[in-house]
Amino acid sequence: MFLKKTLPTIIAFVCGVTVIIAYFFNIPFFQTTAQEILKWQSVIAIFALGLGAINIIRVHSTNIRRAKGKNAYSIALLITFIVTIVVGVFLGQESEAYKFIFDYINVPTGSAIFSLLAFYIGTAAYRSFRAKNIEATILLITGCLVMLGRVPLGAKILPFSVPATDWIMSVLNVGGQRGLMIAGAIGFIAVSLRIVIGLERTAYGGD
Amino acid sequence: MFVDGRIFDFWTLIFMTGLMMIFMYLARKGMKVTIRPIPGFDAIEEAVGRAAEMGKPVHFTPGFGGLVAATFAGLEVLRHVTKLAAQYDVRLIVTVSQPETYAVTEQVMRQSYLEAGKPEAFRVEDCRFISSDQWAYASGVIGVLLREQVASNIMIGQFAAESLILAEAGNTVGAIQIAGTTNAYQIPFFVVACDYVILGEEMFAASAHFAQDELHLGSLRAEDIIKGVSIGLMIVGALLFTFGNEGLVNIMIK
Amino acid sequence: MDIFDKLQNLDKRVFYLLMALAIAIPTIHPIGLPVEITESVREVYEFVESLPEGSIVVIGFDYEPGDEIDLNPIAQAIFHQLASKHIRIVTIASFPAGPTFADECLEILEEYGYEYGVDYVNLGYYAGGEPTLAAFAQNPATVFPKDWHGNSISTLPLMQEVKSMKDFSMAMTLNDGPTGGTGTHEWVRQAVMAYGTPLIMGVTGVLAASNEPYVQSGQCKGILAGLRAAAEYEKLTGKIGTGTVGMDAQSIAHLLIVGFVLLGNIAMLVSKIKEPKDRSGHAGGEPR
Amino acid sequence: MKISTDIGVWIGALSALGIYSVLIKDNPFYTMVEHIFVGASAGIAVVVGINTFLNSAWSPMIEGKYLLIIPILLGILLYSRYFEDIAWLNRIPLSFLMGTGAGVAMRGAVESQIVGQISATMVKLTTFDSWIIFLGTIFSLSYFFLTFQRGKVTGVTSQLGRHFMMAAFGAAFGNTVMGRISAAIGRFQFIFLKWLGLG
Repeated sequence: MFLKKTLPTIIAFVCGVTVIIAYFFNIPFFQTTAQEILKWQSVIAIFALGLGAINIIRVHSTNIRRAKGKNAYSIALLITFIVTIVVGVFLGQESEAYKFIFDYINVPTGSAIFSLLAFYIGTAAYRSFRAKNIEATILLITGCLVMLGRVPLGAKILPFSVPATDWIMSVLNVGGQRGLMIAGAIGFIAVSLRIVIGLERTAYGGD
Repeated sequence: MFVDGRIFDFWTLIFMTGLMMIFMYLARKGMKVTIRPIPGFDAIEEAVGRAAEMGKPVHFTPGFGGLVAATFAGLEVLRHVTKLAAQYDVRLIVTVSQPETYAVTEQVMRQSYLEAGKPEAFRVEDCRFISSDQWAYASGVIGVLLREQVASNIMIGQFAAESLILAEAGNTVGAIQIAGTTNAYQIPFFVVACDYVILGEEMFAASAHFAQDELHLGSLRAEDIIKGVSIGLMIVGALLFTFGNEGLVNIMIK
Repeated sequence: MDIFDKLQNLDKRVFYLLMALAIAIPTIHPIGLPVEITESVREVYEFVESLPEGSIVVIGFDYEPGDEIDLNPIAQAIFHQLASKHIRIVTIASFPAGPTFADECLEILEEYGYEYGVDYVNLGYYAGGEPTLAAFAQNPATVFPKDWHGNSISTLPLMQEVKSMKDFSMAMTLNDGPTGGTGTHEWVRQAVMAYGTPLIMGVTGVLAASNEPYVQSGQCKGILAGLRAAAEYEKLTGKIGTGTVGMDAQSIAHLLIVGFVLLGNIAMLVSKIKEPKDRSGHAGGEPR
Repeated sequence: MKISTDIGVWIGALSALGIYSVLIKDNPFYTMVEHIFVGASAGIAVVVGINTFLNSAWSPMIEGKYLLIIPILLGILLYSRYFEDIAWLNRIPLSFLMGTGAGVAMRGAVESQIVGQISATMVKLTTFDSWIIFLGTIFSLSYFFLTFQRGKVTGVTSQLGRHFMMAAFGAAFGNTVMGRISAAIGRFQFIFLKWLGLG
C-alpha cells in the first residue's frame, strides 16, 4: 500500500517542491539538489524513449503480421528505423552514412511537411474568414489587414494597411493575448498543484 | 535569501496555491460551486457519439509537448474521452510525440479503460508513439487521420506550428474537430480550422466539467478569485501610475 | 447549386494549384515587382556607405534553422555592399547552425576576389550567449583559438588586426530573438555600451517593433526587418538576389489568400441577398 | 535546364513531391515517404538519446558520480509495465517525471506569465493606445471567469473580451503567413533550381 500509493505521492511532492524552492531562494543545498533532480529527470526521460521504440516495433510488426507480410509501408518504416539506429550507434553521428540520413532524408522531408502550411493556411482562411457574425468579421478584418500590410504589393494596393498593421500588432493584439496568457498561467498552476500534492493520480496508475 | 527579482513572485505563488487549497477544502466540506458551460467539452460527447453512429474511430492527441502543464490538461481530457469511447464502444486512436508523454499517456488510457470496466478494450497499437521530431509527428498524424478515416478529431494539449497541419488534415476527411491549447500563437489556427475551440484556461476545467469533481470545482473557484484580484491589481496599479505613483509597479518587480 | 454557392465552397485543390503557381513562377523567373524603399532601410544603407574603406566589421549569425529564409538574404545584401567598399568581414555565431549559414552567405564574396583569412574569416560557433560575447569583445582569441574550419587564428592575417571590439568599425547581429542564442539586447550592451562600436541589426519581421526603441535612443544605427528589408536593400545595392525573388512570391501569395477570402465573402453576400427574394417568392405560396 | 546528378538532391526532391502529393489526396507515394521519414526521424531520436545517455549519465557514473545509478535504475523501472506482477513499480519513475515537470511549470508561470503581465498592464492611462491595451487585457481576462454566473456587467465584458481575443487571433494569423510562405519558397527553390536546374 505504502509503496504503491504513498511513495509515488511523496516523490512527486519532494521533486516538485524542491525545484520550486530552488527557483526562489538562494539556498545552496536546494539549488544543487534541484539541479540534480532536473538532471535525473532528463536521464529517466531518455529511458522513456525505449518505451516509444518498443511501441513503434509492436505497432508495425502487428501491421505486417496482419497483412501477412504484405504491408510494404510498415516494413519500410521498420527498416529505416533500425538502419538509422545501427548506423548512428555503430558508425557514429559523424559518419557519412548517418549524415546522409540526416541531411538527405530527415531535413528536406521535415521542411517539406512544414511548407505544407503555406497551402493549408490559405484554405483555412478561405473557409473561415467569412463575415457571418461579429467574431468572424473581426478575425477577417485584422487577418486581412495584417496580410496586406506585410508585403509591398499589398501596401501599394491599400497603403492604409501598413500603419494599421503596426497598430494592430503593437496595440490591439496585446490586450487579447495578455488576458489569455494570464488566465492560462493560473490554470497551469492549478493543475500543477494538483499533481504535486498527489490529487492527480490517474497518470501514474490511479488509486 | 531570495533570488533577486523573485520576492513578489514567490508570495504570489504562495497566495495562489494557498487559496486553491482552502477552496478545495471548502468544496469538500460541501460548498456548492457550479461551472459555466464550455461548448467544446459538450461537443466531445457529441463527437464520440457521432463516431459510434458512423462506425469510425475517434482520434485524440495531447500534442507535441513534453510533461508540461498543457499536456497534463490534455491527459485529463483524454481520461474522459477514453471513458466515453469505452461507453460507446468506439475505437479510440491516440498519437503521441514526446517519449515521456507517451509513457504517461499509455498509462492514462489503460487505467481509464479499467475504470470504465473494459480493460480488454485497450489495444497497445491504438496508443501510438510517432516520433519526437515535430514534422515527423505531423506527417504521422496526417497519415492516421486520412487512412483511418476518423469521424472525430480531438486535439488538446501543447501545440506548435504543426497545429494547422493536423487541423487541415482532419478537415479534409470531414471529421468533427475539437481543439484546445494555451499557446496564443496557435489558437488562431485552431479557431479557423476546427469546429470547436477550447480557449486557453478552459481546457484545465475538464474534470470539473465531465465528472463534477468537487475538489476540482473548488480549485476553479479559487482560480476565479485570483483572476478577480489580478484585475483589481491592474486597475489600482494603472490608476496609481497614471497619477504619478510607481509604488505598486516597483513592488511587483522586486 | 448556383455559381455563388460554388464560389463559397471551392475545391481546396484549386487553391493549392494557384498557390503552387504563385510561388513557383517568381522562383523560376523573378518578376521584380516594385519595391518601395522605406526610410529605415535607407538609413542602414547610408550608414554602411559611410564606413571607412578597408575597415573591418563583425557580423553575428544569431539565428536558427527556419529563419534563414528571412535572414540569409539580409546578410547577402549587406555583404554585396561591404565588398564593393572592400570592407573586411569577421563572422561569429551563437547557434550551432549559424556558421553554416555564414558560410553560405560568405560564398558570394568570391566574385569580389575576397581571400579567406585575409579579407574574411568565419570564426564559428560560441556557446554561452552574453558572457561569451563579452569575452570575445575583450579579446577574440580567448573565445576562438581556432576558426570554424580548424585554422589556428594566429595563422590568419585578418585576425592579427583585431584585438578587441574597438577594432571593428561596425557590428551587426542577424537575430531571431532572445531565446537560445545572443539577443539584440546583449549586442547593444556588449558592442555599443561597452566599446562604442556602432551596431546595426537584421531581424525577423516580428522583432522589428520591439527593437525600434534602440534606434530611437541612437544605440542602434538601423534595423533591417525580414525578407522585405532584404528586397529593398537589394534594390539599393543593385544586386537582385533571393530577397527580391522571395518578395515577389510573398506578394503574390499574400494577395492570393486575401483574394480568396474576399471571393468567399462576396459570394456569401450575394447569395444572402438573393436568398430572401427566392424565399419570399415561395412564401407567397400561390404559383402564378 | 540542367537536372542535378546528386543523389541526395534527388532524394530530397522526390520526398518533397511525395509530401506535396497528399494535397491532392492520400496516396501510396505519400504513405511511403511518410513511413520512411517517421522511421528515420524516430531512429535519429533513439541515436541521440543513446548518445546523451552515454555522455551525460553512463560515463560520469563510471568516472565517479555514483549517484547517477539512481535515475538509471528508475529509468529501468519504467519497463516494469510489461510484467503484470510488478507493473506498479513504474509509478515511481512516472511520479518523479510528473512531479518535477509540475514544479518547473509552476515556477515559470508565475513570473513571466502572471506577475510580469500584470505589471506590464499598469501603464499610464494617458493615451488611447494605452487604454486599448489596458481594457483589452481586463476584458479578455474576465472572459475566463468559469464558476461565477455572468451578470450584466461581466456578460458584456466577457463578450468584449472574446472580441479582443479574436482581433489578436486574426493578427497572429496574418502575421504568420509570411513565415509559412517562406518555407514553401525554400522548398520550391530546392525543387526548381537545385534539382531541375531551371531559372
